[in-house]
Amino acid sequence: MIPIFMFIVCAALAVAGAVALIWAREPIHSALALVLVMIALAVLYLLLGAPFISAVQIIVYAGAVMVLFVFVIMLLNAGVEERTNFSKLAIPGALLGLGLLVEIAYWLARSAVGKALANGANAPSTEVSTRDLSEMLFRQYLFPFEATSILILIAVLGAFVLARKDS
Amino acid sequence: MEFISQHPVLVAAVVKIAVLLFIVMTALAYLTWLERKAIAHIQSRWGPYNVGAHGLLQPLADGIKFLFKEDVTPPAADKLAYILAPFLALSLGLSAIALIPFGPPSRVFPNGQQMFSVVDLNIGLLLLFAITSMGVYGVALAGWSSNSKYPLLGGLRSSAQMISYEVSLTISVVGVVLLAGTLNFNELIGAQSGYFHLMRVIPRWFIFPQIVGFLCYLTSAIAETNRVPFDLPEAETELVAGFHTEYSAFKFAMFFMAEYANMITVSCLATVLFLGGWLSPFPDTGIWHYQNYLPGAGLLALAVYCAWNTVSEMRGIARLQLGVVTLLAGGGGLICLYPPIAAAIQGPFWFTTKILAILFFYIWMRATLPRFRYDQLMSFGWKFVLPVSLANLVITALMILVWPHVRHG
Amino acid sequence: MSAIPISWYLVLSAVLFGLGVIAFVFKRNVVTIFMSIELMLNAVNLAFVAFARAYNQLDGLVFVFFVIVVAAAESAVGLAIVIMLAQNRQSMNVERVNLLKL
Amino acid sequence: MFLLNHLWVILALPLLGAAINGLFGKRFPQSAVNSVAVGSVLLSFLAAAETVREFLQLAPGQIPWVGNYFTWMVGGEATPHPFRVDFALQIDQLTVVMLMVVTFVGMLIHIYSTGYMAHEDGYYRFFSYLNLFMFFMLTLVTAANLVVMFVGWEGVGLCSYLLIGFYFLRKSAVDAGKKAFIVTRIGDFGFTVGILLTFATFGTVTFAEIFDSVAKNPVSEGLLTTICILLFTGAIGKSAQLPLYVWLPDAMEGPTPVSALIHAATMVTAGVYMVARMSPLFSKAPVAMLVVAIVGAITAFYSATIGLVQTDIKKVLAYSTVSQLGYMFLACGVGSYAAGIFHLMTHAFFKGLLFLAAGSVIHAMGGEQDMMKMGGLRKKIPVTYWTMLIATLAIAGIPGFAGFFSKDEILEAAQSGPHANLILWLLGVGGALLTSFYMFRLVFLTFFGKPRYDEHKVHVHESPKNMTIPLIILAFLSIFGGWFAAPKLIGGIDYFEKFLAPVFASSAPAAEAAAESTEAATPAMALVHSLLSWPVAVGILGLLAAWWFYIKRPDIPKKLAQSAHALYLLLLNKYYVDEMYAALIVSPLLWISTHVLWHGVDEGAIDGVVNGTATVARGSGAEVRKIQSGNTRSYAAWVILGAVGFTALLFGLLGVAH
Repeated sequence: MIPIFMFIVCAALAVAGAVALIWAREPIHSALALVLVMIALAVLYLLLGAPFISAVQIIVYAGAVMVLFVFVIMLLNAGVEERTNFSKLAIPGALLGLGLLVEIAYWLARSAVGKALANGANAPSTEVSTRDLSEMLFRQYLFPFEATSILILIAVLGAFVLARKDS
Repeated sequence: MEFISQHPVLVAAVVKIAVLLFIVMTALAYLTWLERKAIAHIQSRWGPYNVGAHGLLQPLADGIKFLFKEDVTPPAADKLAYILAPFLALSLGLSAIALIPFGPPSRVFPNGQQMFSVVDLNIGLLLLFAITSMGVYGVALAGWSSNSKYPLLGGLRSSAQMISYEVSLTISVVGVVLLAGTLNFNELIGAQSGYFHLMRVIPRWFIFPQIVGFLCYLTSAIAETNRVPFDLPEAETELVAGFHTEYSAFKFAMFFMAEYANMITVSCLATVLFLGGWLSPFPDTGIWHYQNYLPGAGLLALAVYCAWNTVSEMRGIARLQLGVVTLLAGGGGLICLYPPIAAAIQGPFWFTTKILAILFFYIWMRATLPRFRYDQLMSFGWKFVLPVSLANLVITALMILVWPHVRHG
Repeated sequence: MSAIPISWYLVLSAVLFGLGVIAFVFKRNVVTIFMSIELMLNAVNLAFVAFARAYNQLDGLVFVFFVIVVAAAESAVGLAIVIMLAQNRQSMNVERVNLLKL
Repeated sequence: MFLLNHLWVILALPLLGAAINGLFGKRFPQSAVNSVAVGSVLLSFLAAAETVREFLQLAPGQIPWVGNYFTWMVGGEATPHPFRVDFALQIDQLTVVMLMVVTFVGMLIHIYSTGYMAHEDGYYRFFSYLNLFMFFMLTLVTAANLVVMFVGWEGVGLCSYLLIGFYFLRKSAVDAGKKAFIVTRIGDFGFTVGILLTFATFGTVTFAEIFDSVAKNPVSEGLLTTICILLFTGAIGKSAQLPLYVWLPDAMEGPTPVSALIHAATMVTAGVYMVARMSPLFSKAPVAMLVVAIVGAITAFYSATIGLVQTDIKKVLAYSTVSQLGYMFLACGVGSYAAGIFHLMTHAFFKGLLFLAAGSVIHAMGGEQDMMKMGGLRKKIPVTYWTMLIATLAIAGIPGFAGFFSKDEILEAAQSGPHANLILWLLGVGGALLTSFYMFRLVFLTFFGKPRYDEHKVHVHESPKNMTIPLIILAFLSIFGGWFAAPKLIGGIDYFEKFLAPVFASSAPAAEAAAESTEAATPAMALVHSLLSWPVAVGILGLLAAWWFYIKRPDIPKKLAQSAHALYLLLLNKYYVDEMYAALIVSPLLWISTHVLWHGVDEGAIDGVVNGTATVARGSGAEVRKIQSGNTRSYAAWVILGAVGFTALLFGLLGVAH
């Protein structure tokens, strides 16, 4: 009872947030809507028994990345989105997007894996322990991990170089 | 009804949350009183004195004042964000506390619910950081939505500051996590039980192996909660009142409470991670069993002091009020002397004591230190605290690699 | 506890992804477009976690971890670029950023 | 046995020298360039000598000794006869002879060049080319299969091109270089086809295997003839036989040492070497051998006639080279390969000497090459004079000198050998007569009579030591280089032939027959017989005629020229062959190249295609550019389109989900 209730609430919140992201004309509002989506997803991760990922989702995404967005918006004091000549490709693009949405949703719903249960009798109800995750991350995926750290370093340098005042 | 009977967990959680909320709110209120008095005495003033004996009713008065003031919303403000910001700030500040265990998990209700913690999560620490990391939004949104320059500047400053120090805050505690090998608060505290080998008097609190981490944590925590000497966001002399300049009445009060709630949260975290949480510094062997009576004794002592003070100095209504305090303290003290209760409240007692110590440190700082300049703040955060905490982390990891037995628990 | 089929999560992620795509096409503000990318990434993450749950394997979670990290790096650089853009062209509207157009 | 196991060392040394000089020579002082160039060749010669010493200790079973270094090309392993070429070197008696000749003469000429080229620019360039030539020539003679041989073959062609055009500021030199390159290409084409046909026939290009299979299982004679004639085409081109000899006279544009080394001693003899090397095939194809013999004989006589009237000292030598090469082919053609190789060796000595001496004369005359402007140099440059005289006696076939033995053997084989043929013999004898005539004409015109040059302008001087010493050594060899065959005169055994016998075992009958024909008579008879033989007679006759014409009655030549004016002009203009080629081949080719290939194919078709591509690209680009609107969101829309399509493919068609 409770999981279904939670799922429905969170899913509704997430979708509402996504729609709001599109609807809002104030970038900050879009950002807030996205934060809402992320938090809802974090709760869903908890439901799916991945608490670590959920926490990381909030800390990194909602707590750092989105804060960065908000910060930039404040810094540039970006006003209301201006209406310019309407791109002719926006409508077909949107239709295509909807098509993609429906398509993927349809196939996923029909897919075999979709039948599996997220929780309940025949589902692995135990939640993933952070220890197992780190074991896997630092044994099997060590090289990707290191590569990612290098990537982060490069990104930091790049951001610094880009945003620096030329003097 | 049958829903309640089906979900005892839910019910117990709700009840505990309610109680905790009440306690924390009161604590917030009287923390402001404590701060004002302490600073006043440090600066050899009286501080609040007239509203109630020793200004004991001052917080109440403030609360009422905030409630009844006019709530101004600037016309140019962005309504949604303007209203959202304070709620966000306060709710996050309070909800973080819900993760803290105030007493040993062994203390349980008949229905098997832990007595002193709302939830006992495996990733408690992570979740706490998740919540605190969201705290930036309150400040940032407030600053932006007021649509006026001082708040914007304050908001920018404080969000930058909080992002910066959040990094070192997080990294400074990883050393502890490495030593304890868990993210669960109770296990973290359990890992600190016992004593170091040399003459068995120093408790195995993480503050001793992780002193560097502790200092880094304390610094970052002060910056994270925008307290002196890092209170740039509401630097009165520069930005009027920083991000909440445009706020008034209860919204302002909410920011105010949020700040103190954050203080309490970080103090709790410091206690849990470095000061052994609800563990007593003394062993409970032999004669040390009498430490169970410390809370009661303390309260009785307070009662005695209040009584003497009442008789000697108070006049009129104030004497009545202080008398009430005396009676409360005395009664509480007597109850606490009842052995089972005395044993039960050991954890909360020590926990509260440690928190109070840290909070007093906060206040002390505020009373003594001047404010940093902004660039100093930033360079200090990025060029000193962060590298030091990183070095601490690396060294800790290496030590664990070399001598695995340094790990606790 | 009553059961939720994985497909619910998958469909939800598909819906979010589609919405992200639509946002990408519709929004004009560079920052907002960035956000829609993040939204898509989140949708994908949800699918990852759901699959990890369905097959009871941790790899999916590790992938999510990587996706998050890379997204963080990407947004760092991207936002730096956005700042440069706004400073040079006094506008965050992508339709004003068309120097490449002949 | 070290060097036998590392044959490549002999090749590598000159290559190393070429690399060093070519890369850094520009900064080196002349002395350094000298030491590198000469040193590398000297070491190569010593290595070759040591190799030969080791070779002589091998048991007959171990010959030919093959060193297989690495697999160079492999194709079609699946097929029964995979195309497989190893970089393999081999050494047998024939190779030994060539090895010694090439390295030794090459070394001498290197030393000579250090003096001759001393005042030229591009000194290091010259020596780097020369060393490179040595490398390729050695590759050619030590190759163990046709393809590696072909590498050397083309390599020497390249070097000859580079060296003929060494004075690349002189248009005539450049043209000569191009001419040599192109004309030899014609032959090389035949050679290439020959190689391919060989592989197609025998399924291998390695000499030993080819000879095995040709010895064991019979091949249709027609096929063999075709192969041999194709290979011989290559020889014609490389060795300047009719009708492809035209490049050699022009090649004299190059520095004289080059003419000596490449266009007299070594490279041009490569064709002879190749024919001798493939003798097992040739001896199985009588028709081909007849062709070889005929071409050789005609060339020998024909180019000798041209030599009669040339006035350029080097041109005379060039034509004499052509004619001598003709003799070698004649020898091969009549089946006495040993004689051919023998003549090759002696010719290398005396013709190299002739060129070097001529170079010395030119050096002394300050670059003058026209014999009509010389004369009376006998006293002034004695060393040159004596050495050149010796060489002339040798080439004229005067008994006792090297040329006598070799040429005598050839003519004898043509006269009484198994493939003897009267007409060929007559041509050979006639050639011999003309040869001695024009050679002595050269000597008389150059060294005797009155000086016909301005003695005040030109002050004649003997060449420096490093030029004269090689002359002397070569003169020595021109005398005694032929005495391997001397015993034969008194009915003994020709050691040279004996030495080479294993190589030409398959074509042994010739040698045997030659041997028997002499053994019939008693020693004394044999001696008289060969001393009174026609070659000697005509040799002396030519000498006398030349003396009569150019010393006794110097006015006769002019009278003769006037009386037989047409003939004289014909000879002077070399039978108008160049003009004929120009008319029949060159100008049509030029016309076709200009009007069909250039304006038609190149400008029309190829440029058309290229420009068309460009136009299409530009047009399509102009269309596609409309998509490239610079509008990010439209890009996004396209991306999405792709995503939709791909998802449909993934889930719908491939049915991943099921």
